[in-house]
Amino acid sequence: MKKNSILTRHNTTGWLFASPGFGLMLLFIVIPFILAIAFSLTNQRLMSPNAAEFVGLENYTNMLDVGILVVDPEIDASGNILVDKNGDNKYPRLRKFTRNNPDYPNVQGMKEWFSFSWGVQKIAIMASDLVFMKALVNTLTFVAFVAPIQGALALILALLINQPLRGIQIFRSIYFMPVVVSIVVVSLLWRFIYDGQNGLLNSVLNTLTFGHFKAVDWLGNQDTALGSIMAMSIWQAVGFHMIIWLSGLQTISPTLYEAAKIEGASPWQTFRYVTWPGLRNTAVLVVIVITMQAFSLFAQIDVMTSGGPLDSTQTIVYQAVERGYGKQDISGGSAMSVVLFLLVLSISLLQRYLTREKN
Amino acid sequence: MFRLDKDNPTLRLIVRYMVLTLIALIFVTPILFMMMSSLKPDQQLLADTSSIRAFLPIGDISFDNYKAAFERAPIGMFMLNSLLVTGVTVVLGLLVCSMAGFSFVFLNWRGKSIAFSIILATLIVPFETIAIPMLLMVSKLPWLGLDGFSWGWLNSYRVQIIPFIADGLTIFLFAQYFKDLPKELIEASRIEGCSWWQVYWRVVMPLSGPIIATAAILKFLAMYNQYLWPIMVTQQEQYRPVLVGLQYFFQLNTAWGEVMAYLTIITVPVLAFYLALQRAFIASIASTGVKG
Amino acid sequence: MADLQLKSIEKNYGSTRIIKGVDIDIKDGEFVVFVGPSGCGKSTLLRMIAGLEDISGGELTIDGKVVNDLQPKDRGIAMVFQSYAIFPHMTVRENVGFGLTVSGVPKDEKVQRVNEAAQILQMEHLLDRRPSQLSGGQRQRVAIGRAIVRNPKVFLFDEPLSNLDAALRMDMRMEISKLHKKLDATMIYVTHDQVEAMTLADKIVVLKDGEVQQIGSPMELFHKPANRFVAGFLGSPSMNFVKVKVVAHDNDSITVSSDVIDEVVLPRHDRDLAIGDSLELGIRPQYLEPHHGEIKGSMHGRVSLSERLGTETVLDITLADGNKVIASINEDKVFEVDEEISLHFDVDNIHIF
Amino acid sequence: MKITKNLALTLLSAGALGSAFVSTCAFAKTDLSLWYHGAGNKVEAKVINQIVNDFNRSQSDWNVVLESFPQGSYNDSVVAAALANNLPDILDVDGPVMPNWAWAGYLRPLLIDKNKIADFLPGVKGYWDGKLYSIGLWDSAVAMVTRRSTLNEVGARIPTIDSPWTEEEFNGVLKKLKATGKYDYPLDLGMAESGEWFPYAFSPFLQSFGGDLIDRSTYKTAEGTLNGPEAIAFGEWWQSLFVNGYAPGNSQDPADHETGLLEGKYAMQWYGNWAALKTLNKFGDDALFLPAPDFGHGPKIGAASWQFGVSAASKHPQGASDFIEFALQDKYLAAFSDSLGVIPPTQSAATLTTNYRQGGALSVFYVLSKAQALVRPVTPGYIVEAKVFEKALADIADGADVADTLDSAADEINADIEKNRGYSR
Repeated sequence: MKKNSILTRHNTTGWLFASPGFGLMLLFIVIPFILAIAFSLTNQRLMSPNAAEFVGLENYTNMLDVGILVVDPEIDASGNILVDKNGDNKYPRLRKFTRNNPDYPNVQGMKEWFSFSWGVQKIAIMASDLVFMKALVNTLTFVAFVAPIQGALALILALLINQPLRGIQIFRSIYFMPVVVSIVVVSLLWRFIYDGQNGLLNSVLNTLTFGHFKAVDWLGNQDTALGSIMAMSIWQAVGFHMIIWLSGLQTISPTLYEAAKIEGASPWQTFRYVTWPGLRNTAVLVVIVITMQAFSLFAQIDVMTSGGPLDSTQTIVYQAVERGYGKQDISGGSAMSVVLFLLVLSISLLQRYLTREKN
Repeated sequence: MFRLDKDNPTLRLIVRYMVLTLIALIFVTPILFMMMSSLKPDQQLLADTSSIRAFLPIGDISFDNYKAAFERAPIGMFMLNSLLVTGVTVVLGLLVCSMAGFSFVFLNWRGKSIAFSIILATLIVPFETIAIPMLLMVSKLPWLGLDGFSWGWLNSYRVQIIPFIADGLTIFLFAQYFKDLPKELIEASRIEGCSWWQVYWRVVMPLSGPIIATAAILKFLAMYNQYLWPIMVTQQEQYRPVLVGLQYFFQLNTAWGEVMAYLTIITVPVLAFYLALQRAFIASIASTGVKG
Repeated sequence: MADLQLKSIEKNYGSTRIIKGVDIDIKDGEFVVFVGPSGCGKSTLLRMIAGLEDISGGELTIDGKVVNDLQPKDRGIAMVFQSYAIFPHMTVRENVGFGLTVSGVPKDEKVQRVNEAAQILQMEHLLDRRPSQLSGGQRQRVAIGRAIVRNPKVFLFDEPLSNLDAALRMDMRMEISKLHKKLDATMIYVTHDQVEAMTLADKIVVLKDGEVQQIGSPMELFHKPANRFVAGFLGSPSMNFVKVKVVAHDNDSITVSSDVIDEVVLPRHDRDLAIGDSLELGIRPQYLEPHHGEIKGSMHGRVSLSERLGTETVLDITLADGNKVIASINEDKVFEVDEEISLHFDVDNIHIF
Repeated sequence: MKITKNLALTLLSAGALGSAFVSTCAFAKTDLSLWYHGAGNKVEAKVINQIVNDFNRSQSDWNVVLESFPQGSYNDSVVAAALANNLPDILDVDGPVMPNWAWAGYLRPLLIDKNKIADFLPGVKGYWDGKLYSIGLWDSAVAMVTRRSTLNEVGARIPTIDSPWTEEEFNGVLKKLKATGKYDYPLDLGMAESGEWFPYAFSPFLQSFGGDLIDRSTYKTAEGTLNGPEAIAFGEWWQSLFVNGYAPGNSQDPADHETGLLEGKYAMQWYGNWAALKTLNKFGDDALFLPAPDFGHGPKIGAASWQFGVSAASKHPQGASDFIEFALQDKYLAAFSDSLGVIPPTQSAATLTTNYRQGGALSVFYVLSKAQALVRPVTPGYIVEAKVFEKALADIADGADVADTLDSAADEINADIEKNRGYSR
């Protein structure tokens, strides 16, 4: 490699070919991202007459700090534990501890994330940036549901349209149609579908159950909002992954199916022992692509819920934009972006590790 | 009572088609709703959303919403801007990304693996998170145009085009495809006297039809549907693309019929383009898939 | 046309040595075949000559000029690949003329040269077809046509026939042979098939593990293999090897024998020998004469398989020590399975290793 | 490029005028760029174009070039442009946002004679830090919109400016309306409108309760004003509106918001004057535009709408100010009012309008604006305060704990002020 490598080494040519693309990516993705990292270490504002100052990891600690608060129940003069009308122990309000209470500096300004009982005491997990924590959990939930469900549905659709039926191309193209429609447009349309009073979904369900279905305010209800957005996101993107699966299906040799038929395999056995093993690499690709797309959930939230109700649809990217642009806190928004990047990076490395070729 | 005969081939066929059609309905109804609504006056449109009428062209049907939409916003100009920006980005993007992919697969150079890792890493940076630093940057970039030298890229086509020419996914797709091309073809062309550019342009690219189609469509969709960035960089109406134009329809009193008309106007060209090419398109995506 | 020299050519991948100092002299107009088992480095060597691989050490000269660092196109070579490497997006005409197009040869001249090449290969009628419409043999023809048209100093063939079926392979072999005579060009041909090597070559280079085992004309290699490897590699069926011990020797001759072979006196060759040393005798199946029953001064064994092919008969014989030999006789003779036979041979046809 | 554009514009205006000689002096003029938020609104475009053309013809120094933006993304566009040092000479700015832009150095004080605007409604005058940075050509006002017949049916008193509904009275009306069962909801607050609507329409309720977004004496803290007892009382009341089913919540269908009152789904609507004409046309004399209820500290409604300012980047502040001053003529103020339904900022302009002149159908809004209007906190921190307030109200409407939510909101506002060093310069 040291000497005489001009035939198989093409430093100049290689760079000449790669540099337009690579250079543009450095300039327009890598440098802005490095800038974002730099911002996250300062108190940079979107607009301000004041110069930014280096603040170290303050933005990260403000965002990620959690604390634990152990609360004793309220007792009356005789030492009995007070109970509320449901018969549960009554606890003092946490704002007593978190607001200007010098005895509890570790939870100063924090909010209750969740809590549980431990004996008579209540243990509260406190977060300094509760909205970010919720956004983090929601994002992970979204990924955890959407990646497998969308992948599986896409596979089922791919199997369906891989049948040798007359006119199957028509179905194929219909299933793909939502992919070509802008997500902003799709989100606007689905607001009508999810509407709580006279939405299409409610009226369809109402008809199907002969009036027994009680209308649900899909986007206005904490329990259904994120799920509704998941369903719509899957609806919009599943066609794309269907095609990727289809491409994988078409690489499986028909002779394998013939062999399975001769061996008398049931459809499930055929899938289990012929189709699925043949889709290994496709599966890796599908899962990775869906995961990455799911992590950048933004437009749907922006158009449909703005993160509500009660933060049940906050996501990291939405928060990063809201914080950085809406509230003009670039440094905070950038810190979120960096955390998201590290999160996705570690998850994709983990995925790659788990799906590595074992031999 | 009717019994489902599992072995009746006709019946099985009917069941299959029924399943396929039901699923098709799920995919097509929201789009149908959009198109039908665009033909109705606001009052009727909103009243219809709670029934099957939402999907039917019944009642007071007209193209008034379209007329109004065209009066409200310079739709033709937005559409031209979108097509120009999208078209140029797609063409340049395919060129630049395929060249990079070519270099990563067929050429051997110092720093290649690091560069490729960086490109893969960019795949996991959502655009929204770098939009502001990028805005700060493009506003200070120099430019040498026909009308002389200037600083700052805002309010131009270039600011909507150049940052999006190269993207990691397209480079990755090209590289994956190139890896599967027979190496002998490259070697044969080298022996026949091709320079590397000739290998790329006369041999590799002509063989890359499927991946070019796939990458073109994916890039087209991503560009045509851009939203956040054009809002930030097009202060002059003359440069705005269609999705920014959508904002023109959300005034204090939203005219939903016009909104639906506008949504239809900006969706239909893509849909038509897709339906016209769908066979080639799906075949091309399918043929570029990962090989087992 | 040109001659070509390889001087101490080496190829290393990191610390792995693929080619370990190869010297070959190829004369103008010679047809040289590199032959050897897979992994012996023959293809690598060819690709180094082509300029597709770097030369880690040594010197490659074509026409007296060192070309180590020249790009493939500047070496005056043309190459035919095992997979044909025809460009699927071009017609046959475009494929054949591709090199000329790239180097900017004027159109008239290109047309003329493409037609000439097509004529030589009798494929004028194929010129406007697409590669997908061609059979394997036709594709190979196109690949060769593409090589011819550029009028190279040296033709390189990398296992060009191995993707063809047996009958077609024989036809193409003959065509390549004819082509060589017609063009009188220097050709280097890589194959793992010793029949191709024997039939085509002016000169065969036998390679093993990145080293040259022997260089010579087909008959030289057949009759005087330099070592056991060459002996075993060339010839079909392969040469038989029988272990023997030296029982006596003098200045002119040695006497060997074993459990399965009667004492044989062989001409002495230049090697230090002591009584009791082990040697291997190599005898080609064609030189073993099987006889019914016991005959003095021969090898003894039992027939385990008899294949009568009409014009020849191939016998698998198990010797008393369990080893096997093969005998091939040029006529239809009947030997029963399990029959005890004697195998007679002429000492002149024996190789000692 | 610039010259051709200039020429084209001049030719256009010359053509409109029918006299060619105006174009002779076009080349001597200096371009002033003007950004306006009304893209997509034809009526609005007509008036602003009229002003621009009139101004360009009225003098020979300046040539104003208009660029329109869709309102939904206008602030984003301006912020992006400011970051990129790409601001125009003249731009319009939403009243409460002005201090932020002025503080950030986007705007410069107007060079306008203060006497000229002496009789303007206070809400349209954009003062910050003692200087006039912006001036509005109109104001807007919010009223409780309903029908006389609706109130009569439940026997509710029709409130007046001097005697608005008290909290109890108002809640009673809601309860009675709810009890009729005729309406989906008695009150449409306009929850479907997100963004600035929340602080604009709802913070006056908080102020009427005695709280505020921030302590206006210092503008340094929200502690005690946004989460004090008055604010918590407001929050509890706010939440009760949704708990009791008096008003549709955050997920209100935008379409319902638009047509609900007109179609009788809602009995009352808390909405702005810009939609008033629609209501008038539908209900005629039956329509009522009532003052805000008094929750203890007097009835309040928001003030300050879009206003014009001059960017700090402008090289021609005098020309820019001249244009704004030119636009302040009564005829233009009246034209905006007539076409958009907005409130003219002067009495003299009001007399020129169809709806706001004495006895005009909407004159009540002019009165409301004069009597109840309170500007939103005049501080650069308002942008964040507004966002935080919006989220807090949405969360409380969704059932969040009132005290905790307001605490969080106060904390966030204070943290922001601290991060910005008290928004001092």
